Amino acid sequence: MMEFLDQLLSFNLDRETVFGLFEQSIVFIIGMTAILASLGVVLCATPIYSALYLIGNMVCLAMLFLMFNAEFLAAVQVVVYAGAVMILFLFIIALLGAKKEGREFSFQNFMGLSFVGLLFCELLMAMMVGKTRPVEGKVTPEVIQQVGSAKAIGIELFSNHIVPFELASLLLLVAAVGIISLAKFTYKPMRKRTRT
Amino acid sequence: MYSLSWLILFLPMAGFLTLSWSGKRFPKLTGGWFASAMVGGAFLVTLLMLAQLYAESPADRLNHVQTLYPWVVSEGFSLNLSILIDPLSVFMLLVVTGVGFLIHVYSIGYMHHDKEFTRFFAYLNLFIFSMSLLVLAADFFFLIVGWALVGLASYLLIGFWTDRKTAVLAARKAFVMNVIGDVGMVIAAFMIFEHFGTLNYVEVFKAAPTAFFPNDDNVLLITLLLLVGAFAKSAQLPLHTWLPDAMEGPTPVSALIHAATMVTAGVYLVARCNALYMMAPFTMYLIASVGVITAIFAGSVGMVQYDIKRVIAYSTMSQIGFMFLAVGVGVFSIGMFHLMTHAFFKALLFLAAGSVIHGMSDEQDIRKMGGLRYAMPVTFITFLIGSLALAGFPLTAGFFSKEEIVMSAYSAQYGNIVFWGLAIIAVGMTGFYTFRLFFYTFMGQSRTPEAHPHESPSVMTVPLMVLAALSLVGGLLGPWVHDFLSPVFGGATLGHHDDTMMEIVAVAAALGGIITAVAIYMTGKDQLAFAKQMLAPIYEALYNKYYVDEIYDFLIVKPVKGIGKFLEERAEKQGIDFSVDQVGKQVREVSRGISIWQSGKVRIYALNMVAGMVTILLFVIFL
Amino acid sequence: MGAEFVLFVSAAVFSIGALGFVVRKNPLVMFMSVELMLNAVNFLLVGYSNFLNSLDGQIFALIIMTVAAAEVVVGLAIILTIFRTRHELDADHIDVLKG
Amino acid sequence: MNYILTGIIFVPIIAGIVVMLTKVVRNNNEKVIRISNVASVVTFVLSLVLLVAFDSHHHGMQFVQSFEWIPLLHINYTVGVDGISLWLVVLTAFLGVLAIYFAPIQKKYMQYFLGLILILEGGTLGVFAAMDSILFYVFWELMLIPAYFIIGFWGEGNKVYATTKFVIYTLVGSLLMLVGIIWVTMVHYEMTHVVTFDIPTLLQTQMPGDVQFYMFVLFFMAFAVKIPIFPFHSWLPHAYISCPIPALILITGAMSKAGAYGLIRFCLPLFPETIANWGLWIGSAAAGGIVYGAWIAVTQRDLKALVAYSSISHLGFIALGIFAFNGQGVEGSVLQMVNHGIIASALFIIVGILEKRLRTRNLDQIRGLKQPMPVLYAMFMLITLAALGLPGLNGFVGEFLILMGVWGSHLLEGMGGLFVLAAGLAIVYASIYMLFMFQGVMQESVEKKFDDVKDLDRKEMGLLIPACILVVIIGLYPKGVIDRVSPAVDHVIHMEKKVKPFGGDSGHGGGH
Repeated sequence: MMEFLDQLLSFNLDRETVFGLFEQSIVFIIGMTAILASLGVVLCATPIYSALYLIGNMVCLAMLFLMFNAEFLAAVQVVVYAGAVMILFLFIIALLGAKKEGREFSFQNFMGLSFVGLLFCELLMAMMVGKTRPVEGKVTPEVIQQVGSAKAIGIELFSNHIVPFELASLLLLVAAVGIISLAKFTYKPMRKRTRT
Repeated sequence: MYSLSWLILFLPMAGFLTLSWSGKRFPKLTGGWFASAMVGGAFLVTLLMLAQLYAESPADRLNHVQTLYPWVVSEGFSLNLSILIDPLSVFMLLVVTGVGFLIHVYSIGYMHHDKEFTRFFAYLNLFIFSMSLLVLAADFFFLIVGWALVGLASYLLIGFWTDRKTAVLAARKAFVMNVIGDVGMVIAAFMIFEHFGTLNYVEVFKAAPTAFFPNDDNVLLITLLLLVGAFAKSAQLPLHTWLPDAMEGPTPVSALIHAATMVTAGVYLVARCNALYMMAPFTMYLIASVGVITAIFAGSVGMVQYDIKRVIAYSTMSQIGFMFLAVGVGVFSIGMFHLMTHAFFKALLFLAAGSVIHGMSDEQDIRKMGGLRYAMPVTFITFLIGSLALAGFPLTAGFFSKEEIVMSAYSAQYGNIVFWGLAIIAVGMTGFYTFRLFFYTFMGQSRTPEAHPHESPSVMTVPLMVLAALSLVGGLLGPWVHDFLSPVFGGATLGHHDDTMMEIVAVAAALGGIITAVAIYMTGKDQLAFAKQMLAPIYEALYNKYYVDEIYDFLIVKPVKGIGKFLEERAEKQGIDFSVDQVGKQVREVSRGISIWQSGKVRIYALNMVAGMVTILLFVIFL
Repeated sequence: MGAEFVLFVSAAVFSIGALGFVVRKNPLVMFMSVELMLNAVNFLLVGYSNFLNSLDGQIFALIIMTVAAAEVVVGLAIILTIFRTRHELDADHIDVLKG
Repeated sequence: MNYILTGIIFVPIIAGIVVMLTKVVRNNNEKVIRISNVASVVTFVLSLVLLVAFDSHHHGMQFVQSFEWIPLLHINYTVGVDGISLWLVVLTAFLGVLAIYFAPIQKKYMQYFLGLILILEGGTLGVFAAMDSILFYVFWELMLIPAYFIIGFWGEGNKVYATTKFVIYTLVGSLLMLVGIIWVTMVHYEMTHVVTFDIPTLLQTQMPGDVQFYMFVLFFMAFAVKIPIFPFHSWLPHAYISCPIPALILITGAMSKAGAYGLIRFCLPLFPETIANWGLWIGSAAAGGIVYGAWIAVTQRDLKALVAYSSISHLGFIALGIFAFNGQGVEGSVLQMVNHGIIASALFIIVGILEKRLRTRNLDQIRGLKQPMPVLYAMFMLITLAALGLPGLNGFVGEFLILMGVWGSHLLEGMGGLFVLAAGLAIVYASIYMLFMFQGVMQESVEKKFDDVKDLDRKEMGLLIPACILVVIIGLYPKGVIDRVSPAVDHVIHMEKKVKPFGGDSGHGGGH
């Protein structure tokens, strides 16, 4: 962390690093944008804005994926998340008629803020713990560049990770069945519930 | 022949079992005769034992132990149910079964109208069995067993008329008092076992003179604890209050248990344990003191009571006091001699009183009697003989035994002039109350003209006559008793009373009592009223038995109940129960506080998760 | 720009997502916050996959995306059902878990 | 012969399950009652076979049967009896017959009631027969479950409170005991590197001195609550007053003995040093409980409460005898367990009969039942006399041996006399309250409304006569009982410690 700030402030940039200064500043800007967008998600009172900010955040992350040699994932991120999932969100918002949420400062919010602040600090401090057991793989960026991101992932996925992949497909099937049953059959309360 | 001794136990027991299991099927009187036959059989077996003892030389008469069966064997402790035949036990058994037999016969007449006739005889047989066990026991354990069983029989018979509330209460009182004594004896048995490693009489008494030195703490404690049992059973101060109340039972019971046999068990115990008591002179003094004080105490109370049976009951206490005086000063055989003569004349008096009550249709208040000498001549004569014997009129049985006690009180090993003086006073009192009773009951004119007293049937009068004869001539057995019992009381010596002056004083005291009674009750009511007026406070105290019952009620019964209530309310409900409940309640309160977390709101759960994450990360980072 | 930056960004986004889940009452926004958190983790996986020269991270991210998609679909259906029965949307009012 | 103990334990349990699963049509309970009766009688007959075949000169376990249960943890199903548990097994089987015989008091849900009583009996038998500590624990808890439901469903008065208190109290104790059981095994493992839960093996382990006290407390709590020893008794009055009489016969007669049995089986041989240090205090608590229970019983007017408090007093005797820690005390305690089982259950049966007849248990409202009920009068008197410790009946033998042990106990040196005095006071009180009860109920003149109360019928006589006979027989010939107990008690008190900690003064102990 400190190293990073040093680099940032002193412009004493090492040419031998993987990224050039230009690339680095792009990464930095996009990363900051992602953070800002996520803040927007949380802070906007109207769900529709939150959704839009979330799309922004996802696009930023997709771009960062590109910068980290994960072109396939970037594409998937845009298509699945920013495309499918967020559209679903927007549909629901449209369907339910999103109301603006009143701002209030409750004990819950205060506790949330402080705990999350603590969490954030701890996450940052967790960087100093260091690697537990570093896995140095053979798939360097160069290899990926050679083969192509999608193909590399495909080879990996269908060789070493075939079982999780199949399970994921099963999961999607279950989800499909689930939403059909949820949407198709109306919910009848077992007994009258009282709110306290 | 000694091997037949188990019959003495078996016959009454068989009678008890037969009568209690199949009592309903017996024709009424048959049950009574059956029970009497059982006791008579036991008496005959005892006579056999007596003959057997006489066949041996005096030194060989001791320690014939018959083992029946092993009772318990524990670590370092074993007990056999065994029987000890020696002169003392045979002598005591003769009294028990002999007098017991007569009273059984008498009861057939007395209890004739009772609808639970057989049950009564079952209990009487149980009593004879228990008393025989007490007497025959060869170790302290079975002594205690018999001791408690006679208490049970006494309880059952006092409370025989179960629908009378007073009888029920009196029975309970007697039982509880005797349990106190039992506990004392049990503890004494523990101490004996601790010191001798056995409870067997023979071994204990053999070892006693060497195991202790005189007035050793241990031997004092043992003898005193045994004494608690003896005093409770023999109604000596301060455990005497049950005996007068015990007169609620049928009169034969009073005669058998509360005059002739059971209440003298304390004397028997001290005599039996003479080897121990000779090692504890302090206890001997205590026994003698308590005995003579009880004699005066009971005699003074007896002087003013109006219930015919209670007067005799107090005289019983008083006479047992004399016996304790005798054994206390160290002349055991004289104590046993008085025990025997007392059994004769006191059983006689009670039975005669029973005859009076029977004839007066269950009237016991002597103020409502009078002039019975015409209606009940046999009873009158026998009662007179009994009274003379009790008062110690010269040449009756009571004269010999009591005279010897009074003389020994001065001259025996532990005797002194104070005991003698107090005994003289008690003797005077005896004469007085005996003849007061006699005059009230038989002399003068009838005070309740509507009553129609009648003489009792011969089944009742024959035992009276037998006992009367024994009361007259029983005193002549004195030397025989000393000879016969001397092997048992080897260590104890008789006093030599050659002081004629003292003898004369003693006789004069007895006669003086009688004459005073004559003077007050025969010559007119003026002196009586005057005397009552003059001595009003004393009279009140005597009439209320020195308020001992009230004092006990205040000192013991009320606090016990109060503490019981206190324990139940405070310690149990508000103490232990409350604190235990509070533990549960507090846990519930704390849980209720914690259960706020469980609000069902997702955001709070999420917050908890975040908090958990924070905590886990803390560990990850810093550990 | 090294691993620290990746960590920083993902920690920030993750924390903001957590914050959003805790402080917002609208279940839809809470869902979006969950998505934020998932995305932050995805980013970390992808970034480290790059630094460690291994494709495992990307595979993992891919699976996570699948799960997230399924989860969003089911979750939104549930929200819809809740709205149909209760005619309102407020996470604080949905407290039947209390029992 | 090997299967006899297993049979004794599982006949009632299986029968209980069968009975509970039986379909009862329109409250026609004859079938379940027949099954239950047969099961309990079979159990009792088997236990009599056990009694006859028992070798009274042998101190160790007999009729041992063992097979693996959870091999992974070296937990075995092992059962066996020695002289101590033999009598308790017979007693429990006997009381089981009485309880089942007395049980049909209501029509509805009869099958569950009977089934639970049978399971309770089986669990108690299991406790007495178990030779594996985990098995012991399982049966220990198995006892609790039926008791909970019986008091909770069929009880009277404040039954939920009573049963909850009872269960929580005993559960706390027994969970602590579980910790103790595991701890003992761990200590044994550390010394020998053998994992075993076999009780005879574990008992030969010398527990290290520094932790012995804590281990003792863990075990002691479970047993002290179950007996109960004085300050832990407060569940007893509530549970006893609420409990229906048939189950109460088993609970008071057999279950409370499980605590005392546990003390003899575990605490005495495992922790002799701790008992040497702390026995005086426990003895004081037991002696205090004797007086306390008796003193409260004196003021009770409810018959069931009176018997309940008198039970506290009598159970205090048992505990006191155990902590005398010598032959007479412990043997007296075992004998007194049997005696109390017989006497207390008989008293409760009598109370149950009276309640059924008169619809009240209040001593102030009952008078003079002698005239309408002469047979009950005789039996009640005998039981009363036994309960107040009349010599010649069984109560006295046990109390005498216990007090003799206490008097001569080295452990209670100095205080033994005081304890005996306290016990003597309680005996005097026992005579007071038992006579209060007996005379109050049976004597004096009868009240009009009870004039035509029926005397005992054949069935009720069948319940009481065995108890009466046993009271007399044990009183007259206790040697028969003591002879079988004696070698086992001797063995327990002078347990050889073959397994000692490393570095202990004996070099050859334990398998290294």
